[in-house]
Amino acid sequence: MKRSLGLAMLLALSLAPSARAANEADYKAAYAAAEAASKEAAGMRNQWTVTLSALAAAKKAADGGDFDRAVAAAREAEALAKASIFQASSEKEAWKAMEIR
Amino acid sequence: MASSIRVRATSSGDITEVQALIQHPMDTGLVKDSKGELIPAHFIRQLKFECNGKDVFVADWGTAVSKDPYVKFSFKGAKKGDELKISWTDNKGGSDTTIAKIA
Amino acid sequence: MTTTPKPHWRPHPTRRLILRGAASVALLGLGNLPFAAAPARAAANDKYPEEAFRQKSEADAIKALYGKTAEPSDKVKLDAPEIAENGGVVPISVTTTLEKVSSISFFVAENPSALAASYRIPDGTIPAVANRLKMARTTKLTAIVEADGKLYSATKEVKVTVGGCGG
Amino acid sequence: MKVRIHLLLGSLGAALVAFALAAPRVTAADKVDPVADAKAFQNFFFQKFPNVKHEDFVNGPYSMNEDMKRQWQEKEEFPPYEFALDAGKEMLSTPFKNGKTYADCFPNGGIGIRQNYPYFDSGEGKVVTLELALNRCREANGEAPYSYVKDEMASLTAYMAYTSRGKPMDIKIPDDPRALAAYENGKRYFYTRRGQMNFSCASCHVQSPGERIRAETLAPALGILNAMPIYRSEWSGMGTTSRRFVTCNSQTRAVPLEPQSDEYRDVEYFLSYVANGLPISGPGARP
Repeated sequence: MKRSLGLAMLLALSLAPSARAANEADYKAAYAAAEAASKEAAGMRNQWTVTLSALAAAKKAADGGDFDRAVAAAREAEALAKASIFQASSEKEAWKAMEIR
Repeated sequence: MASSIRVRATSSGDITEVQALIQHPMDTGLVKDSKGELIPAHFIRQLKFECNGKDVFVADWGTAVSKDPYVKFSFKGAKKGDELKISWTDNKGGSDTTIAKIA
Repeated sequence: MTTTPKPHWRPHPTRRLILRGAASVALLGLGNLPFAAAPARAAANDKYPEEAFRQKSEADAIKALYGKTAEPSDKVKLDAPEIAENGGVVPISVTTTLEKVSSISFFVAENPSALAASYRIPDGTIPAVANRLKMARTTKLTAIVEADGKLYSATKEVKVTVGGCGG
Repeated sequence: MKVRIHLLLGSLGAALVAFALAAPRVTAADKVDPVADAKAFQNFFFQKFPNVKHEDFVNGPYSMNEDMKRQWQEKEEFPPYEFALDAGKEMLSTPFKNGKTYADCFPNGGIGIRQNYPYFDSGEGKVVTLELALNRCREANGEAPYSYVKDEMASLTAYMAYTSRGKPMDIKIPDDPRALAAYENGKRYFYTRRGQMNFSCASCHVQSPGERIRAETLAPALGILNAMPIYRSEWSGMGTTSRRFVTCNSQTRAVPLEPQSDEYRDVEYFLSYVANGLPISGPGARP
């Protein structure tokens, strides 16, 4: 139970809305961070489908010029990617608890 | 090409039990394919079973019949060795027919 | 004559032989079709109930198909699963002890068009049918039997939902 | 619908906690012992479902739910995989362009051998599954490989499974550290949580077999691959083991790996090994 609490907190923390309207530079930064985290998750062979859809949503929003939504989506993608990284590393040992012996 | 109709007719006493499985997509016309376009309706409208020159069973089907449709029924008045003729037509003018001996 | 269900994992030699026999005979039969086109006469009176299949609601479909209303009867035994294994393939069968049956039809109330299938039962054919139908969502399923000019019905609810945990 | 899913996740979460506490003490030195694993694995299911006959576990959800078993046996009289069986039989004997056939790549012409797959190939040092061996045979004879998740591969494996029906699963782990490692890697994959749903294969198929996940009844993990390939009404078509692994991943919102990647080959190796002795019942028909 402790582990999934960690995941939930991580997700909530990163979704805090930013105050002023976002511009393209903010989007580019947020997207780059999200993409890096997503690549790391893929490297651990534990990517989540929702991370990819959030990244796609961010790009789509940015193409449409709506940088507020684009930054929010990119931040969500980053949080999801980080959660999947957290999951992969904690599961390295945690799986043994469920093993039938 | 093997027939699209698989049939098994077994008779015991005066009753012949018939089971048929037909290879057909039975598309409703309401489903989208992976590219998002509607797959046009393509379904069997009528399936007929004849034995000794007489219709023994006629099915009128809509789009709610499952893919690769299956049907089972029984009828009297036939015996081992008689021939059962099965034929279907679909809404695109497609059709198939086959004849099976009652086992 | 109900077949006792054989334990699944043992191979079914008899079923394979019968099937293979039927299949090979089927191919054989194709060759010597006595007449090319089905006789027009036979096709004439097999009018496909176009209008009935187009109706959306069950009541309209019954009216279009039979032109009268049905009354529930316990002589019509409708067998359908309580929860459908899958909405695309729902095994349904009906049997009846009524006499002089001329037609059996299935109506799926919640489907885009209610009439699913209609069977003509010439005399000499046992009034019973088993088939597999599609159901869009949890729905009332009605089987109607036309016996001696009157309509008798049986209704059952079938729960239908998707499977899996998310995706 | 949304509420029900959360309810479901909640109940599964609670079940996980209960299980984690009840799990016997973790033994100190984790020496890999497949024989003991298989015994423990089978006993877990035999004790959890005492009135399910041992060989019935290979019938997946139908061993868990009477109403669905009745629906299934009705369908088995004229199963929807009939066409795949006939197509597979024809394909198995149809020669390649170079005149050879599958019989030249497989012992006994590919008939009645499914129970020995997957096997550990000491030359390659990796697990080789039936689907992989079929495609390698095609490529060795100048033919294009089949997709792992489409009908041709499913038809071929369906017919080969049918010729082995009833034979007990017979997977071997040679005395080779790489084989033990592959087995262990498969076991780890089976118990590792993934996807946003945070489920492992075990979350559904060990802790909740027989329970419902919306319309479907979950199959027990014991013998879960014995019925492969399966005709699924949900796909209204045949599905290979690869297709099942890929779709299970996306169900938990994990991005699937490439079919026949090492993890999938190893988890198939693990799941088949622990089902040794249970009969092959493929091809199967499932919801």
